[in-house]
Amino acid sequence: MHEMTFAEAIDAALERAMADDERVITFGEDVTMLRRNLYVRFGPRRVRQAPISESAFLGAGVGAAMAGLRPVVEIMLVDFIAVAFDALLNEASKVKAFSGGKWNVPLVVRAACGGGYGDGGQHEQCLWGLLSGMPGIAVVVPSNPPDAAGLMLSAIQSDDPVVFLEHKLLSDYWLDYLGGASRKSVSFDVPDSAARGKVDVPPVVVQIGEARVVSPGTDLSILSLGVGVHRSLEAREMLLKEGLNAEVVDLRTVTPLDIKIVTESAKKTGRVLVVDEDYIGFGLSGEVAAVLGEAGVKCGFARVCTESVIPFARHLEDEALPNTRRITGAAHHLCES
Amino acid sequence: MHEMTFAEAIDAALERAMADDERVITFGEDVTMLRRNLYVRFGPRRVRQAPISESAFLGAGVGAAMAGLRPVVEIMLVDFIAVAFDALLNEASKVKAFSGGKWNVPLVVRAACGGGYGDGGQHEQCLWGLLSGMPGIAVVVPSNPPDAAGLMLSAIQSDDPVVFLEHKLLSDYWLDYLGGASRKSVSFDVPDSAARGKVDVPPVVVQIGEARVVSPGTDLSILSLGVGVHRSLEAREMLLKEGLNAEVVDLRTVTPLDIKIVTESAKKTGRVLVVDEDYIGFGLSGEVAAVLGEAGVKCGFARVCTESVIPFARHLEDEALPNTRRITGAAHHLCES
Amino acid sequence: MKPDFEKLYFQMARIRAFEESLARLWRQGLIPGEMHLGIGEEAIVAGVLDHARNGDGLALDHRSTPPLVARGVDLTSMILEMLGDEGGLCGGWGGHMHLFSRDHLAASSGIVGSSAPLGAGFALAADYLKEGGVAFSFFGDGAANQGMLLETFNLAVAWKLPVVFVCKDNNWAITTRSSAVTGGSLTRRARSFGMPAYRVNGTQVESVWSAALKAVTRARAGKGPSFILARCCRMEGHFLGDPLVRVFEEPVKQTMEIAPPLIRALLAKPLAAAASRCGHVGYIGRVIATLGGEKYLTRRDPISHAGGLIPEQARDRLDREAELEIRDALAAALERKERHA
Amino acid sequence: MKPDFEKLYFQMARIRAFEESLARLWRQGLIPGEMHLGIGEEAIVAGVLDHARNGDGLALDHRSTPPLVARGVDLTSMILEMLGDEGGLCGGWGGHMHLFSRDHLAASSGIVGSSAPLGAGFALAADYLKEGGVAFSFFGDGAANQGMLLETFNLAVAWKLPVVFVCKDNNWAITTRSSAVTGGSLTRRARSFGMPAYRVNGTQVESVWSAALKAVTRARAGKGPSFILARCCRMEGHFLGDPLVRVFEEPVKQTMEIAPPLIRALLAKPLAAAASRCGHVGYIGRVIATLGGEKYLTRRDPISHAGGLIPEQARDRLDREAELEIRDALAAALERKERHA
Ligand SMILES: Cc1ncc(C[n+]2csc(CCOP(=O)(O)OP(=O)(O)O)c2C)c(N)n1
Ligand SMILES: Cc1ncc(C[n+]2csc(CCOP(=O)(O)OP(=O)(O)O)c2C)c(N)n1
Ligand SMILES: [Mg+2]
Ligand SMILES: [Mg+2]
Repeated sequence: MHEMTFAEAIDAALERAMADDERVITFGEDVTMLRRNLYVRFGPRRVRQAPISESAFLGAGVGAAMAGLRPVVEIMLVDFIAVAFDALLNEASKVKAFSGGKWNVPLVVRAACGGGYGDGGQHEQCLWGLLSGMPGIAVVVPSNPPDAAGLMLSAIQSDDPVVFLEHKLLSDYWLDYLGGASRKSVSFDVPDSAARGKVDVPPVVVQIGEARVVSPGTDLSILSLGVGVHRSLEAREMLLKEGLNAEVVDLRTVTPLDIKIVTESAKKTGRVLVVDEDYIGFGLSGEVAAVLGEAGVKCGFARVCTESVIPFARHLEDEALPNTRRITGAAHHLCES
Repeated sequence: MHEMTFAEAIDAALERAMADDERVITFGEDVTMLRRNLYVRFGPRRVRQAPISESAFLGAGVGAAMAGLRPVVEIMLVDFIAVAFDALLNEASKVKAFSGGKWNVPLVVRAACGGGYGDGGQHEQCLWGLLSGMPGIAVVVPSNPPDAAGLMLSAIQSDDPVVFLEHKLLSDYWLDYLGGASRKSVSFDVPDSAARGKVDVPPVVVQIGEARVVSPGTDLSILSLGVGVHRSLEAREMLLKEGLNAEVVDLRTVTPLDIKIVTESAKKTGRVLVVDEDYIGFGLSGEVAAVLGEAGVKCGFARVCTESVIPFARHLEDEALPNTRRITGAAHHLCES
Repeated sequence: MKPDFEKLYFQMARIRAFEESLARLWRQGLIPGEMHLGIGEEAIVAGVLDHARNGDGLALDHRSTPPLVARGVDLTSMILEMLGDEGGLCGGWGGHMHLFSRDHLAASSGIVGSSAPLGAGFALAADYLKEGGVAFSFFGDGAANQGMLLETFNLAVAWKLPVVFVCKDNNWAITTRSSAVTGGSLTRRARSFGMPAYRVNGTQVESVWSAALKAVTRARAGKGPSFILARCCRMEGHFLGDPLVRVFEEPVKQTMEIAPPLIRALLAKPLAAAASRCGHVGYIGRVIATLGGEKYLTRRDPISHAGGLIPEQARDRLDREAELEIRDALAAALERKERHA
Repeated sequence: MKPDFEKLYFQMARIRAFEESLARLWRQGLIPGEMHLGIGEEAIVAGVLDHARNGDGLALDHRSTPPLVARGVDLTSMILEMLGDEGGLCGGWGGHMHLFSRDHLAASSGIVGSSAPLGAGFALAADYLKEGGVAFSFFGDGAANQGMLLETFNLAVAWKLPVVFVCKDNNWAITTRSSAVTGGSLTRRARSFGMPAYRVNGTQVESVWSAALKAVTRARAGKGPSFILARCCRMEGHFLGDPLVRVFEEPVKQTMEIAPPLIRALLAKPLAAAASRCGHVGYIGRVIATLGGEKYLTRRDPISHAGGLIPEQARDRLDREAELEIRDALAAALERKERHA
């Protein structure tokens, strides 16, 4: 076990995969600098810098994966996937079905996501709900270093497309670059336990589609992922003092959703609170409600999500993203009604 | 009142809006032919043909709307929005928030959607769930000629971006073009009452965000939209014979969802079945479950949606899209459990 | 180097016969949905793909059958696919716009322009996995205005990818004349990104062949992409049953359908603009006339041209062989379909 | 026609002073997130926008403050916006990458390339609503590889839109040297779509001004778009606090952070490729050196050049005026912010 930052854990997994398998390559804008450690080891053929042409190079990633490589394509911030959306929606996610199951796309799309550092609404989105709104791809969102490494390994080993989202509040270098963390005078609410942690060497694979109960509880289930898990854990502490014992579940994978753990937890506590940094509508929180409904679990339901475009001003942003005040408020409301 | 086809109703509304307001223009690929009646009346400045450059001309639509026009931009089939997704996700839907509420985007995006005619998985998607997964835009899906005309008028009058989706099974010209309906030997399951109907002249505005109870019932609520409404009505007839009295609600607007009618209907019947031609996951059906949960309505829940990439073969497609067999089956199952 | 004209002619004849058999099946109602044929593009496909080798990649658009025929994909399984049979090339899931053959590293997409990034991806993989391998990316003149295609030109040059971009320029994108919505020139466009561009008459197989030789040789030598602009004719309208072509085929019926709303629009009040409106009606008429005209008036049939390059005897023999091959494939497909029903 | 050099210089001085005050606020931690300055681009912005009139549109990228300053947007409300104050230009919702001024028909976006379609849209509207109106679209050399921008070149030509595309070419996109990922030439690219293209030294305001005069005149006359490629220097790194620039500013601290993982990677087993790995480390070093170098070694400051075009006295007076204006705006903003806190 090594103590690693969240970012180091991801790159350690990627490095391991690249060392083990020549077919694994990575490309995207600025990767020679962003992944300079990999660049030094593997050179410009396997760590390739790309022009600002996301649809071209993500589409090329699909083709390269079909032709036998295992590309890890970086889209910098997930917000930018919008300019390359066709490569996911109409190509990568459909090849397997279109080919009658005969051809697959072992592609990893890696992107940073999430807010909390004052960059505004075009750079801080999560979009995992939107990305999950098509059959044929998996979307994973780790919340700590070992999961980050384990899910990156899984993603690379997967024979089908996987979107790997790396929350910027957990990745020190993103926070440094985009948040301007070179300044002593700015601060971020970074969950410490998440930004660093012990990681096995080599990392242990975390299966795609497996959630994890982080803290068992009895009164309500808080389902979350990414930074939301840590906000939920903090809220859990506050709620405990106020007499409520919340179970916190880290979903880890958005799609395919771990229906088993979700329904088990809901059945146990009878109340579900989804804490989701993504937009409230038509996304993950809704899907959770639907799978509970389909499973016949009649439980209380509430959600704390992002309800608007993410505002720029830090104080507005802090209110817009799920925070402990909103989580505990919703938890109390849910348990009282 | 005039008897009109679904397609005529939409274009009548658009024609009326163009005649009334010089700022209304329409552009897109092949619109001079697709909208040739409007072209004859209004000419090439107001009915403009565009190159196959969706992100350029949809993005230009955003700018034009910000600068004082009221563009109706055609994206042909909604599947193609993928190549222009940025214009919606990061531009049109965000201008109002970004400008602190001072600037708005009166843009209509018009696109055909839906399947049932054998074109396969890149041309028959609905995507209304995905399009609703961002704050700041409205998405409407009419199911009959008067609603089609009324919602098109509303969309054009709206000061904010609206996506207007026209189901191809209801629009005769799309079916002719894409389904190859020039052949006597092919047939489509077109709901007659939907493809033609009486429309007021001028058309009566249908407010965005207002659902409609099409057929009241007591045992379960079937919530649907577009062609699904007609499949649901057919299923309703079958269920009646089998002793179940279903209420059918036409949602008409995906976002903003008519929470009032949805929850009222659910409370009344105690069981909700969402019939949604869009993909099952992370979309409309989930959102319905969530708003019910949030409203504290503890009811049975089920959904009949599209669960995979839409297959090409007609017999596979007919099974993949919501059909009366699947709807009645789900209704019985829901009422028994 | 000189091409083997008989071989080229044979490929073209096979393609034509295959496309015609699809047209018949479609007209009989056995194939659903849209059907875009490559009739008129035979010389481009045969001329380019004569240079293809095993393991080369093939990225295709909505007119994907001709290249697949040329590359030797099993014809019966392609027909079965169109018929929606589970024994089809893609188990009935792909259909005519989404034909995939992993064995031939061949994939198609109905999203205009997407064959460019896909081809670049195949080429990228070749760069790692297949010494001297290349990828072919086929698309139309309309696609040449699609952003993802344009940026792929740049990517391919920047990464020196072994890809050959082939633009089948029929000057139409459905009902839009490309010249009316395309600025500058497509060969200059390609060159401006830093790659060689060739403009050829796409109805003359020998011209295509020679340009493709240069492009492929360059790609195999690791020198990067090239662009071929091949002018051709859209002989069957945009797709089968194209309503604008039908005006020519069933003038009375179609005019009765098209005209009344146009007349209503022409006379809509206020009438102020009636004169210019007549001009607009004229435009509609002209587009229809040109569109239909291409089908009925064209004399630029690539097959006739290629036939002129070989002895009449050989031509007859190859025509017969092609016919037979397609007929057999069709029979096998229909028989299997029958058995399944 | 000749420009009014004092006016141009004054604009440039205002912009520089404004950007520097933002830099100070950012360094003090009063502005969150990324902050991309337009220092080094003053001559381009002033030279182009000297031709702007009331009602012209302005589509901007992530370096949007200089054009907004030049167009006369209220400086205090811009500063308040960066400070996240509800009295800011956008109520604190937009921030530095999303500045919108409806009154000035000016909008920005942080999505690279999107200022092209936006500008085209402004130009389209001008075509209907504002006789002789034009739109300006500003973007960088990196953006010139973005598909939506390339296809907008075509759209603008096809629709003869009155838009002036201005590429501020600093040869970098964050840490990527554009010349390494850009094929061909950008002016040829623009011309290949059918519009005139001008290549100018973007640190010399008079050159920019003259090219812009031609472009704007053409657009106002209804003759369509033009493209201006203006070479400039990125004097402050990609954004404030750019880690690669910091290597120059705090060499010991930063090297301690950057080096160890590089050394680990250099020595990772198997060691076979150690020699080429040294080359890779060298590359990283070179990029950092060049990046930092631009800031510390550059002599191509557009302000010094423009200052040389006017009498020293005038320069001092204009510098003072600009300083004062910015200082007042800043003071007003901070005071209001104080009051609100
Ligand atoms: C992104 C996208 N936009 C629009 C369409 C609809 N469409 C299908 S084919 C076509 C015309 C394509 O023209 P061209 O590339 O010249 O090919 P051709 O049909 O002439 O062979 C269009 C617009 C599409 N499939 N994808
Ligand atoms: C679509 C998209 N891709 C990537 C980014 C990240 N990004 C922000 S600025 C930038 C570099 C832009 O380079 P250029 O256009 O030359 O402008 P410069 O910063 O040099 O002024 C990149 C890649 C983005 N914002 N949007
Ligand atoms: Mg064409
Ligand atoms: Mg640059």
